[in-house]
Amino acid sequence: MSTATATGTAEMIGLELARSPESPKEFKGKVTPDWCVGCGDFGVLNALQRALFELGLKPHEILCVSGIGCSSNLPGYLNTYGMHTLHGRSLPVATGAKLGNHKLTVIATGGDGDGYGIGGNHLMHTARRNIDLTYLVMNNQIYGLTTGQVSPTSRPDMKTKSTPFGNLEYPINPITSAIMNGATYVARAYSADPKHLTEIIKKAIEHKGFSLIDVFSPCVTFNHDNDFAFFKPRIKKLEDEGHDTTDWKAACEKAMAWGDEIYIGLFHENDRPSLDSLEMVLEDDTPLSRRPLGLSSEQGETLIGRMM
Amino acid sequence: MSTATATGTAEMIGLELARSPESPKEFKGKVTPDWCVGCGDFGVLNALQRALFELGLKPHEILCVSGIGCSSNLPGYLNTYGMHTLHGRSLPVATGAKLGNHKLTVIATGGDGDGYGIGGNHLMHTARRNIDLTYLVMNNQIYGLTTGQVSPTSRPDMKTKSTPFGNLEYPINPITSAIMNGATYVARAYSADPKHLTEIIKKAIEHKGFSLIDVFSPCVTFNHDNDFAFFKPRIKKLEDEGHDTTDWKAACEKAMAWGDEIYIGLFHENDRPSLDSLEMVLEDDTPLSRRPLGLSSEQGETLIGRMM
Amino acid sequence: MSANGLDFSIAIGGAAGQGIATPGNILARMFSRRGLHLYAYNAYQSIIRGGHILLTIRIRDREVLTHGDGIDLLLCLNQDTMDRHLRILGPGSRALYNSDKIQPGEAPDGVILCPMPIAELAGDSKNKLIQNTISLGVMMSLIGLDFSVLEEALEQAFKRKGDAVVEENVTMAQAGYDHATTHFESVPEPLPEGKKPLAMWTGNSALAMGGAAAGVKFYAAYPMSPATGVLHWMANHAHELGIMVRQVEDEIGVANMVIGAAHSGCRAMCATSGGGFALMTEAIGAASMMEIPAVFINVMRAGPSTGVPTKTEQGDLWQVLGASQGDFERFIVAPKDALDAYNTVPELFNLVDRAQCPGILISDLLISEGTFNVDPDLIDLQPEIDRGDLLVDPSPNGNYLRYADTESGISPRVTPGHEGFVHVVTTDEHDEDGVIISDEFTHPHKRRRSVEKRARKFLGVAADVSPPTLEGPQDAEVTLVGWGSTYGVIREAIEMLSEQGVVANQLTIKWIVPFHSEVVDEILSSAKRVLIVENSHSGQFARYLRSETGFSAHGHIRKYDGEPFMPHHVVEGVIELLESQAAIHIPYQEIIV
Amino acid sequence: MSANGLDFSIAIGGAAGQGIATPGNILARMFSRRGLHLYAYNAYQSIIRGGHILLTIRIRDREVLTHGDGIDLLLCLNQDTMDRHLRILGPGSRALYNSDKIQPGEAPDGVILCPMPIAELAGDSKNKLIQNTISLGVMMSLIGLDFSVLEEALEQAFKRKGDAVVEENVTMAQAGYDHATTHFESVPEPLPEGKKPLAMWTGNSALAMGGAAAGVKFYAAYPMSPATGVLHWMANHAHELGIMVRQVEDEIGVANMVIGAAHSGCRAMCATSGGGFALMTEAIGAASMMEIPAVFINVMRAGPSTGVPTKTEQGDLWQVLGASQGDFERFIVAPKDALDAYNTVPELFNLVDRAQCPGILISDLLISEGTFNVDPDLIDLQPEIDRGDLLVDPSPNGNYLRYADTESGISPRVTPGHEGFVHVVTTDEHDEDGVIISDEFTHPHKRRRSVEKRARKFLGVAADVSPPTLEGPQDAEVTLVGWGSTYGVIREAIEMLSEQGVVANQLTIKWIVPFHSEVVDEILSSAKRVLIVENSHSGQFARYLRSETGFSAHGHIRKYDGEPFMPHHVVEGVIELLESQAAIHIPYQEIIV
Ligand SMILES: Cc1ncc(C[n+]2csc(CCOP(=O)(O)OP(=O)(O)O)c2C)c(N)n1
Ligand SMILES: Cc1ncc(C[n+]2csc(CCOP(=O)(O)OP(=O)(O)O)c2C)c(N)n1
Ligand code: SF4
Ligand code: SF4
Ligand SMILES: [Mg+2]
Ligand SMILES: [Mg+2]
Repeated sequence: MSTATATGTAEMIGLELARSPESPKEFKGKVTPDWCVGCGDFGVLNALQRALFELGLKPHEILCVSGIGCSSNLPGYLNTYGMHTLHGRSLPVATGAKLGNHKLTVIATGGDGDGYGIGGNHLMHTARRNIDLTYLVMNNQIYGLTTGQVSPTSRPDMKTKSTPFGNLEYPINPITSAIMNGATYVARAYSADPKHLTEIIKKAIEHKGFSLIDVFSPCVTFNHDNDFAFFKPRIKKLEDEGHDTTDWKAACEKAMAWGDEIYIGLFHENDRPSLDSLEMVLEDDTPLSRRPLGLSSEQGETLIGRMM
Repeated sequence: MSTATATGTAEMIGLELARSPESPKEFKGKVTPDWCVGCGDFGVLNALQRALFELGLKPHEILCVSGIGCSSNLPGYLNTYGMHTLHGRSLPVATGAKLGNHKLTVIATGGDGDGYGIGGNHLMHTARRNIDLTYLVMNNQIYGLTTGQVSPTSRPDMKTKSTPFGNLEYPINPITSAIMNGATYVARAYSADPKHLTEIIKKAIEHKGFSLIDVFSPCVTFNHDNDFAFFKPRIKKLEDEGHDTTDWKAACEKAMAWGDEIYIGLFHENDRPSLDSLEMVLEDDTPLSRRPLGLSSEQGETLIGRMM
Repeated sequence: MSANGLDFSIAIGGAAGQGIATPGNILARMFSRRGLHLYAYNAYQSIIRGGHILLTIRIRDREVLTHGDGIDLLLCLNQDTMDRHLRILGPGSRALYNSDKIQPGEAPDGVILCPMPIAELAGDSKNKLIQNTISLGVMMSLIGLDFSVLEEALEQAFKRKGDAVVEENVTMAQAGYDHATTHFESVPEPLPEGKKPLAMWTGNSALAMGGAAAGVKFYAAYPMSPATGVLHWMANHAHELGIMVRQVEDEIGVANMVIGAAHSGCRAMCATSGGGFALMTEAIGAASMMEIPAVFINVMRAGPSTGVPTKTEQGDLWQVLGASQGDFERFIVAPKDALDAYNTVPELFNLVDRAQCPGILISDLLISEGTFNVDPDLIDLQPEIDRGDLLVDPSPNGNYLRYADTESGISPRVTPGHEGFVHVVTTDEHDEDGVIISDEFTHPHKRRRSVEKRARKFLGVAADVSPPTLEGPQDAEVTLVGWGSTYGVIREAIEMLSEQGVVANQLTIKWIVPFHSEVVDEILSSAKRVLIVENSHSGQFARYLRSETGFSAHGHIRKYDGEPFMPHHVVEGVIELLESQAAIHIPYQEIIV
Repeated sequence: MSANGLDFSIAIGGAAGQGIATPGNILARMFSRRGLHLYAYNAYQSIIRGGHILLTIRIRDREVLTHGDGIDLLLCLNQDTMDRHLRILGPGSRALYNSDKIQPGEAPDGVILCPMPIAELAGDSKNKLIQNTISLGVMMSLIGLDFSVLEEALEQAFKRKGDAVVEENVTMAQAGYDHATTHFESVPEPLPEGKKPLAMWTGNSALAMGGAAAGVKFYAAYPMSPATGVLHWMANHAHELGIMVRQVEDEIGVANMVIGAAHSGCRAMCATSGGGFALMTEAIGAASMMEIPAVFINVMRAGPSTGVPTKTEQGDLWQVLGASQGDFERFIVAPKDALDAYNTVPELFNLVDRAQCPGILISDLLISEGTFNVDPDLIDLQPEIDRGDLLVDPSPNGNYLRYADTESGISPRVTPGHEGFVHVVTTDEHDEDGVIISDEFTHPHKRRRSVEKRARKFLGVAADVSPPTLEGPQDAEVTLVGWGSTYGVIREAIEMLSEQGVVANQLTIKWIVPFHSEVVDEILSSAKRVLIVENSHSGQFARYLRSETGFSAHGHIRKYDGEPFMPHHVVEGVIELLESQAAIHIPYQEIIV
């Protein structure tokens, strides 16, 4: 039997109140981030906190799920429910949690190694499944936490601790891959443009289906190739170009640009229904995790009947 | 020390001779395939045997690596070196073998579950790595060996043993995914058009880099939605359409067509150098597996010197 | 019909694709409805067409625990079956075959050949599988049952396909029945009727249904024999029982999805076999570290690696024991048959909910794909549900600590969505508040406290698990020890041994973790002679038993050829080991399947 | 300088990002070149900036096996270091700190405070890390060495960065040196010089270099602490040594790529830690079934799950033991220090090549990230290479059977590319010719033969592995048993115990599989009192020892707080367990890092 041992009175209540937060600061977590000074991830955390605030969400309505990596430390810095799981596994965990309680706003976060390296297959399948999640990848084109090895988004020829003679592998383009794999909201953002990033995150959370946001979030310690100085002059916004988000060809073309111009913004969006909205088991709107357990006598009898 | 215990004289030599085979039959393996009568995989096996023959390859120069599934039983039916490995793992095994002996012609084979389901991440990364392999996926849009569950290429709403109420997930398009992930030869073929399939396989083997061939290879036992009757009227050849294989947009567009017309043929090809040709360790052309072992005294001294 | 009452085995042999399942199911359901106890074992290969399948249905008027030692009635659907198995039939047993196509070969003394002129009996039927129906008719006559019993069963089986199909089948069966009645001699005593109709299930459906009864709301899987049956049951019942069932891209995804769903508050479960289980191990350790309860099932098949996918073995014990890095808390349990599997699932869920850690259930092909029947009244449809310290309707508490270091080690659990309890769970070592200690200062004292908290919590809950008990005469000459699925064969062997004057008893270990070291050591140390019976080459269980107790058994009976023990294998092993004082006996597998 | 000769520990503490590694390396190299023995242990956190790092370099005039029990000279780079560690310093030890920024607090009796006015000494240097260089100068003076020794070391260290950098560093170091000479008292006896220069390496570079010496041509990895050092070494040496080094998408890919390369004929290797190892287990079983030799390294860190990535533990033993489903052949070995790690790699490759199966090497953070030095003449650069029955230049043989059922169980091996030997290897159970038996008829006798062939082959080769021996006085009062990295701390503890009049000896188990059950049982059964020392909460090794021998130890000394044993921890444990007859002792970790 479930026991209810909670004690405490309303006065003891901490930050997470029934009222909506009054400032993005209320989304600050228990711990101060231990990222390196200047790390791009700070910008992402701030933008996420602001986006949640501006959407009027409350901390307890949100679950933020990460893998392992510098970027994956984010849930610890956010005042929402969180899970800091295994390297590469944020998406299946987030999927399970979303399906278990589809009333939660579920956000997955992590790095490029986490999401496109070891976790690449989950991304492909979560995208086609179109689970209603927002996936925020802090893409620094390097393995930060493990002190600087090549990542699936590292540029060709890049010298890293594991490729001291230069990277021979062609980098992944998360945007074109996600579009082709059926993600229904595919965007790119830049940690140093927090306003734009905040907007992109807000729209992603509002989007009903799987959203990928690939954020350039420079690692100032281990990636000296793709730092803020590299991005600053190159970043252009799709919003300034009249890009048509229903045109996959244009989206892919713009996503492939990697020279004097590198685009951020919403590349592609469509309204294919999300899995949770199609799944008949969720027609009864009560989250699965809140439904009564066990078999009714009627269900039990039917089952036994079929065994006779 | 290595021992050489082989005995036997030239007369005892079996099928695999220094001479080139005189017919595709010499590529028949020890065992008769136990696929169901009418299974699409027979056509793939035959075409592969013919392609190897027509290319003048000898059985011992070839290594065929598969995962697990009905389709993955193929190496046992082929008179070449073979490895029947783990479900989903043919590509990393094949990569290791190719890099260990880059003189081998390495072919990976398997099913849609094997290659796009559990093995999806290896496909993405092998493609961008552009390892010189030919990957032949017998795509029957179902899990055959496990008796008929949904696969990543099963059509929406398809009823299978694991989706008795219909598949809710959007299928993967292996062609567009592979193009976006950097595969340098991306083709589709049809088991019931062996001549075309043979040509596609030959060109893939000749292509220096990673080649994906997605073959419609119907499962006559468990997939009654996408059987020969389904494909027959729909299959159209890109070769008849003057398709430009350097135009990725056209390639993706044609690959997406899934109605009255479904295209087979070579969608995309480019000549990005393969990893094995870029890797300095292979500049000395002797395969790694045939080089002398251990450190030279000079190498040893240098190493010790650095430790002082 | 032996002195001990009815004991009759029917075997149907043929190739994959010859439709063995249909007559097998019809027979089994028919016997089950008549209240006869049965167990069916299907020996098959990992191919879709061809190969060799031998389905054995053993019927008794009391509980059946194994497929027994012999065949009383063999239906050969192809020549291969005849060639393989005629030689092992004993006196008084019968071999049925299509005499148009199959040559009987030389039958051992006393075997009664029953040739069926199928073409003649089938008349102008175009149904390729009609020999199966005709054979059913023949068999009914041979076992001395009224045709009406079969007629009803056929109606039941084919009614979905329409009247014409029913009629054709009834006619053909009647032809077989009549042919047999005129040409063959029935068994001396017709098969009796039991007390009340019995229900029928496989171990896999029992596991799935046990999950449903325990309140599982989320089931994820990647297909893998011999665990796929659980997925199929769940998929079929998803809508009616309100269970979310998902086939995932791989077993890593499965395990992690289950963890996500479990964390949201659902009871969540998954099943796979050794290869898939290998891929789940990292996640199992993660669940333990995050203190998330969920159930992972490993249905063993013959290994290593891909091994023999359609054959049984108890070879994954050490894999399950080592199912993640580090010291991590988890329950491990191995039920002994289908009913036990059903009951174990809710029991395990209660334990993992209380201890907030993963639970691993080990089954094997023998249980999971075996067909058992059971008195429906024994199936507890509303088992107790105890979710432990899960706060379902908590009132906000300003300083909730997800990993509060309580005296019991159990930290009251709140799932995401509740106001006032926001917390972060992590796979990194963490402090009471969930903040990871390696993030700032990996304080060795905090680390030690966390390790000890988790261990204490587990031990507290584990103390409630019942220890194993010795079954049979206390002063037996020999004690047979086994775990999981060998329970049945050992029990039957003990009955047979007692007929031969050897007094044996049995100790079956169901709970692998917690292991009741003291109880087991006490029982075994005072036993006269201890023999371990297990389906593994290296004796994984014997070594585990020793690791937990220091106890070394006197002898071992092991089988690892893919086929399960038959009772006489164990009996012969016991007698040989008693006589020869040898350390090990490997039975010879007579039936080549 | 104790009665037993030199024994001096220097510790440098600060935050990540304060550049502790540079002065640490300069000191270590300098001592090493002077022929002093040393071992360096770096206690750090899993973050890039901040946190707390404490690097301890212990110097002796004879072999150093651990980082010892105390600190003689503590350099505090920040206040935090002072606050944490001043209190544990003993009489006569010195604490150095930047007196501009750091408050010393209350020093225990006899501790000598050495404040450094860094700003004043640094003058107008803009180098943020200049306090490190100044401190080096101060330390040189304190330990009584000539400045020229440091000058040479600084030139060596900074010459790549150009003359200006060298000059600045030398000037600053000189300022520190001069300041110390005038203000502080040096140690009573200046650090002596050893016999000949020693070489320096970490356990990870020893593992990598051992691979190179063994002839590894293919190394694949996915980064994971504390195994990443092997990848970095391999990547740096790839071109000059002709080794293909690949970083792969995940550990599943790593393991399978290694298997592919091994099958092609390369010696192939990979290293990871528990979480990555979990993902490799399915492939390890596959290699065993396909009979492909390859080496898999698991460098343990504190678990479970992500655990404490920068801390040590011996908690993955059962994970490694259960590293795949089914009964599969593999060697498991745990070297005891860097040199042993180096030697073990070629030895393991010879064994796996001969037995055609995988080998697992277990290391831990303590060995892998520890800095050891070694007499370069002890490093065998051309170890024996025995590839077993690998036919490198076979002449065609019409009926080659890849899995020929020979008497020894070893089937001569031919790699792809050779004419006349075409074969298919499979993870499904197969017959001598590689044809899978489940494909057509899963013949139980064939299955049994294959299982027995593989087991026989393994046992034959395993018989050549040397059993462990008892080190120390045979008639000791107490026998300390450990495995892997605890070798050193146990040996030092035994020396200390003997000073206290307790006669102890030690048994270190290096080979986990094969386990020398008889030898070990004999040794332990005749020992007076057996205590097991291990870095694990649950006593994984104690239980494994019992599973293989039935032997239960009299007592246990266990640590699981992330920090390694210090010699006095073991000494105190032994004394307590001898006196109190308690079963277990958990040392208290005094240094909070
Ligand atoms: C199974 C497994 N393999 C490897 C690791 C080690 N590891 C931790 S974080 C990481 C990569 C980090 O890179 P990324 O995901 O890009 O995150 P970043 O640190 O750059 O933000 C790796 C390889 C792990 N924790 N688990
Ligand atoms: C790790 C693991 N999980 C699951 C399985 C079971 N399994 C064998 S084949 C297969 C899928 C087969 O489908 P596909 O790859 O499409 O091949 P097909 O049989 O359709 O040719 C599965 C799930 C396995 N062998 N290993
Ligand atoms: S290492 Fe790089 S990614 Fe990690 S915190 Fe520092 S700057 Fe950020
Ligand atoms: S089950 Fe399907 S895929 Fe497998 S052999 Fe039969 S037809 Fe082919
Ligand atoms: Mg990164
Ligand atoms: Mg398929």
